[in-house]
Amino acid sequence: MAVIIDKDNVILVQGITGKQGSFHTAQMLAYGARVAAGVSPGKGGWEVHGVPVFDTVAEAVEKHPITSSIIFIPAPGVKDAALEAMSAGIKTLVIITEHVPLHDELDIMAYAEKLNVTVIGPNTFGIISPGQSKMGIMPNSIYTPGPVGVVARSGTLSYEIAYNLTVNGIGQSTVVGLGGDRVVGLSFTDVLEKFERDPETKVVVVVGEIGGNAEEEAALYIRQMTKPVVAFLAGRSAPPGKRMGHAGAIIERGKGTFASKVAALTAAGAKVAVLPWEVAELVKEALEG
Amino acid sequence: MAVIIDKDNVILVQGITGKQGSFHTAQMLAYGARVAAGVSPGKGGWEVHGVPVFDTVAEAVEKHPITSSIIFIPAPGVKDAALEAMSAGIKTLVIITEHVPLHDELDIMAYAEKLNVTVIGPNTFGIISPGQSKMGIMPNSIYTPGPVGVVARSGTLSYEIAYNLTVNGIGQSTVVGLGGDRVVGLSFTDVLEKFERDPETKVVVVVGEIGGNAEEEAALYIRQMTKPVVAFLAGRSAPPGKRMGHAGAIIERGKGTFASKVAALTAAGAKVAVLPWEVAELVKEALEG
Amino acid sequence: MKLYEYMGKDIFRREGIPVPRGKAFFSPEGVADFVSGLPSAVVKSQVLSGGRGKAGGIKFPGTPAEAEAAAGELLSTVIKDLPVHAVLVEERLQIDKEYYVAITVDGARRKPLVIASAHGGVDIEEVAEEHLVKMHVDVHAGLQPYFGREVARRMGLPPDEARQLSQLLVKMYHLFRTYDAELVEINPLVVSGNQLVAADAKITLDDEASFRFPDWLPRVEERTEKEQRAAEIGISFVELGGDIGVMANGAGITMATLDMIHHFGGSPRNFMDAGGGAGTEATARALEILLSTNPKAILVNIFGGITRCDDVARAFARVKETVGIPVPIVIRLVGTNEEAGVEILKQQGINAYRTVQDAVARAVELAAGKEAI
Amino acid sequence: MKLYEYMGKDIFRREGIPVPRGKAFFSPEGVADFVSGLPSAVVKSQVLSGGRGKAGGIKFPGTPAEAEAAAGELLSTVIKDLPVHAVLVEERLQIDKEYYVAITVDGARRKPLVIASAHGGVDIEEVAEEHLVKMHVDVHAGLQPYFGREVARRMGLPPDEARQLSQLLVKMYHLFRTYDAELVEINPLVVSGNQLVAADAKITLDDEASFRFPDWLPRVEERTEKEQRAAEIGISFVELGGDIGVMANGAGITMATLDMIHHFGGSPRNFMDAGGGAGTEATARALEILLSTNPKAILVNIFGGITRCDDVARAFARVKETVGIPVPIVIRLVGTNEEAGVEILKQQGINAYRTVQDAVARAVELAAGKEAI
Repeated sequence: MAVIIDKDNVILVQGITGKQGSFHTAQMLAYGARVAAGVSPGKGGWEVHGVPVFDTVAEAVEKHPITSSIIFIPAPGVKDAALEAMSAGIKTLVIITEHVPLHDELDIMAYAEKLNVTVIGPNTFGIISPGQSKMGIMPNSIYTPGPVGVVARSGTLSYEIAYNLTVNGIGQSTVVGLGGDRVVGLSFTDVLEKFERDPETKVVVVVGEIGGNAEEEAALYIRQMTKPVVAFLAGRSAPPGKRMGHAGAIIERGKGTFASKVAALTAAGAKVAVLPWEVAELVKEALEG
Repeated sequence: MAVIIDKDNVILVQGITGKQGSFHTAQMLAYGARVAAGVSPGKGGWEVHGVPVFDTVAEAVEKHPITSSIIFIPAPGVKDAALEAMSAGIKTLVIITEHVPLHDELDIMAYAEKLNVTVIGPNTFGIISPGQSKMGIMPNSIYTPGPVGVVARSGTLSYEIAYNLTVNGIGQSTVVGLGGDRVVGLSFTDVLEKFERDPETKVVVVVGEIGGNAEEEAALYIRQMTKPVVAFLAGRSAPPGKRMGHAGAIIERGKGTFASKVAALTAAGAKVAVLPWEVAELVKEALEG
Repeated sequence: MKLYEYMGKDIFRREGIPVPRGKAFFSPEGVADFVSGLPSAVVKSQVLSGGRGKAGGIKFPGTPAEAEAAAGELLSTVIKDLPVHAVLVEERLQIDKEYYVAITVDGARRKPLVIASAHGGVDIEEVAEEHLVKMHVDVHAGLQPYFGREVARRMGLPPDEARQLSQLLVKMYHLFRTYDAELVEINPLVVSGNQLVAADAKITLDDEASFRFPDWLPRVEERTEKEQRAAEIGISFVELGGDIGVMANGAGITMATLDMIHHFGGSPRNFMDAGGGAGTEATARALEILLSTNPKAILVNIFGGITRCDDVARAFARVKETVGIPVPIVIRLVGTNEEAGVEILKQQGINAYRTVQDAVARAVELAAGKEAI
Repeated sequence: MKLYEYMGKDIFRREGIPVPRGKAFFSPEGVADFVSGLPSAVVKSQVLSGGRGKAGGIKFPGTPAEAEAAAGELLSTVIKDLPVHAVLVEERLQIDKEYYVAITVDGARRKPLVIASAHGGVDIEEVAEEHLVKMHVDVHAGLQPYFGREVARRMGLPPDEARQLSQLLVKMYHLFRTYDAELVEINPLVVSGNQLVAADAKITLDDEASFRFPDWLPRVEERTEKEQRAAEIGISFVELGGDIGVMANGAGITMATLDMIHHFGGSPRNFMDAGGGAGTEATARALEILLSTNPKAILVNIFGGITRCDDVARAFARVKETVGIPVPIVIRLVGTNEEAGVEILKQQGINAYRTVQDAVARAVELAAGKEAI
């Protein structure tokens, strides 16, 4: 078992003929993910790494039993691609693209809410259920199946954490990247709820960072969880008031600070690590406890 | 029992301080309908026939256990009023106003679908469940409780039919006016399904007219119904190609003609009356059969 | 409100939808000059009804002088009872293919509907169902480019045309929504040297939204003078040609009243729906319109709901006292404020009927010349 | 992109939001002339940071000549490190009441959020929670007039002001959506003789949507020259002041890398997120920016995902071979195409680390002047 995607997941790649779409289609296939079709307007009839390409999502879903789609379209076309996938009936959507306009994200999320679609991203590394399926740009080699659910705001940081777990012999049920933008499809809480219900997941790792109040909100739910939670937080040393890369990471007036997040998570019963290599140890303790 | 509204219906009147809103609030109160509150921007604190007036729907629903709203707002403000009611959580909406712009109707219906709201109208006489509740502009005196469900496109024509039933000693469970516009909230089929499920309704009367294909579509559902259906159709003598009052009543190229409607309804097992006074007789036969 | 082709193309141009070079003329003056700047020209009479080509309303002049002559000729013709007040002079397109595309409202589904076909250039009613592409738009999503690509795929268009059609549909939908259109139709949508071009433009705007039409948009009037007078007071009026003047309140009941007149062997002079809560003033003016058609008898069928019987009765009293009612009149009056209405009429010597069949039967008798009560 | 007040008010004017009569000046010339047409005037320096009033950036001249002098004075000042390039000269409003109103995006709810208060004119962060009205907008409904009436009710406004606020919010929302705004804020929204007037205008547009900003809108630049160079190649760069130059791929991992440097007793010179799949060219230019800050050592922490290790390695090879890398450099390299990347670096004599703690510890040692490997 796993959350959101498992071995029955049949994938569509939107933007499959582009550089990233084509490269990561090969990586997903190499991982064993079931990539059934791709879409690229005007390129219907092509093949990319043996995967058939269609002009529209409607045509692809007509001809293949697609369950989810991953989007590698340049930012200005992401809203169009996302609405296309949703209106064609796709219920799980992973949007890798970064720099998607904020208002396009608002439109995408409103439509996803209307049609009950799970959106991962935008600006995410994606999602992987090790040994079952992968929709994303994460390296194939750093995961192994197991009992730990991981949910992260930030991509590379989650690789570091997952890699550390794997190196220490601890596998993952599913690793989910929420995405680094101000508006993304899932919150920590949304994913924590799924992990809480997933019988295979025994411990959950939350990879957060300074800025915003997503971790503080997650803490409210963590209080009610039966499963142990280990959190890692980046940004302890960040100077206040500076914008660090993405919108989440602004520290202002005592909100979203490192200290407030540590306090909220600790009070909720989570163990908080502040160096990446501490996570595996805390998880091991939680698994054994 | 009845469909859509019954004795537990608690009504809000939007546009209660206007001429029509005020007049029909009095009529609804006289009928025994539970009109709990009214809305009229800038007139919060007023009373109309003893009914308290609020500035916004949100305030009214905060203070009264409203279940439905009836709109008497001039056409340009109907979209605003309808979206206000829906966003405040009201799930049954009756829109009396005529001349509502078509695109506003599209917006209202899309939002109603999103929020699962039942919309009656626009351009309707409303809905009455005799002896229980009334939201509309129909005369109070012409209905009596009983086993016949009536659904009509056209207001006055339905009065004629209901009056004839009452005069002949046949009561009604609920009388619903779909509304005369091209885009309205309910179809004949939507209401027929409710009557089919309502234990108190024994026979259903469909009051239709030439133009459009609403009656032909209804016929598809009537085939599956267990309850007898009597239909009345107006427009047998109408000349082709003339626009008769509202958009529904255009006859073109053999579609939506009197003959095609009669054929469809008859084939579906409905009895079709072409003079108003024949309806009561056919209903009586159906009730006895 | 239906727009003339030249008005539709003006709007297309504003919205970035490709149209041929062209200009509307209300007199032949200047046509030759304009045409001399075009490789070849077409002169099209501007009428609201279809089939103007078959009616001789489109000319293909060989020279600028011929074009000016053609314009003059068309501007002096009458097509289907309507004088031609304008011609559109356009560059004549090379036509490689003809498609059809339209956006309208599907009332049954309560959504905008796109209809398209690779078989354009003919009456769309004559195109076989399997050659029509029909797709509904969710107004919450809007019409996004993907929608156009899917329409193009179902039409079987090649990639470059698909890309153009997608852009075109996004613009058509924008027009459809921002101008309160009931219909935006391009037939034919021409492929001319690899470019999609709107060779015709048919736009119908929703009259109910006229209060927010742009100021610069001319108003187009299609009604007869009597229908226009009725429309001004919010009443639907259609002339039919029989001898019984009819007034009722509500489109359905009015149609049913006409049916009943026929049933009793009579013949209605008109359809008049005075419904929607018309007050005394509007009802009086409606009655005057009715009288101006010189019927042999008048039948009034009012079932008061939002319309109030006393308002209606007062209108009849007023007209009787001022201009007079010189023909036999039969009034059926029930519903809201019925007693007050009946009383007012009684004071005018009019006995109102309660039962519709009695009233209709009596009106038919009176029109047939049987003695008055 | 933050807009200057005068730009925001230009947009307000286009959208029909009431603003005081006013004009932006980039030199004092013409100010006296303009002010002589106003009953009384205010001269406001145009800066992007808050608190310009306390910093002396707002003047209330008594005469047109004084206004021109005030403009000249303000145009030669520097507020919070930024030279004032423009002043806005406006009619001075009679202020009866001051409100606050803003539209922004609530990321947690994924919806536009309207924030309003009857306690305006002060820093909104200082207004008590119970005096704030917060309501989310459903983009499928849009912000309709009723929404503004409900905001006004919760603010406790009288009917006429409620009506005006409702109209104002509809227009603000239209602006917010059509201009891709992150924030539209009016503080104070002034009641001046029964009229609501926007006395200030704060608009921040979403940089990610800059490709569709209107052509006439000037671009406003707030970054330092190095940050600007980094932004041009799609890289986030913030100067911090320590001695270890840092490059990593991803905002989170970069912050974590800074944390680890602190953990080992070091001090980072900068934040540089070279993530998002930067190729060889962008990475090479990012490294050059890093070198231009003269760090004592450089720490590179790459965990390849969409970023490919061989691309990164090739960038280091290129810079080393061309401009050279005159400081000690520690590279941690794992993930996509790791073997190829490690091999390329080896040919340059650089041994890549696999484990982040070893790499960070080593970089801190090197910056502290401990001998190189």
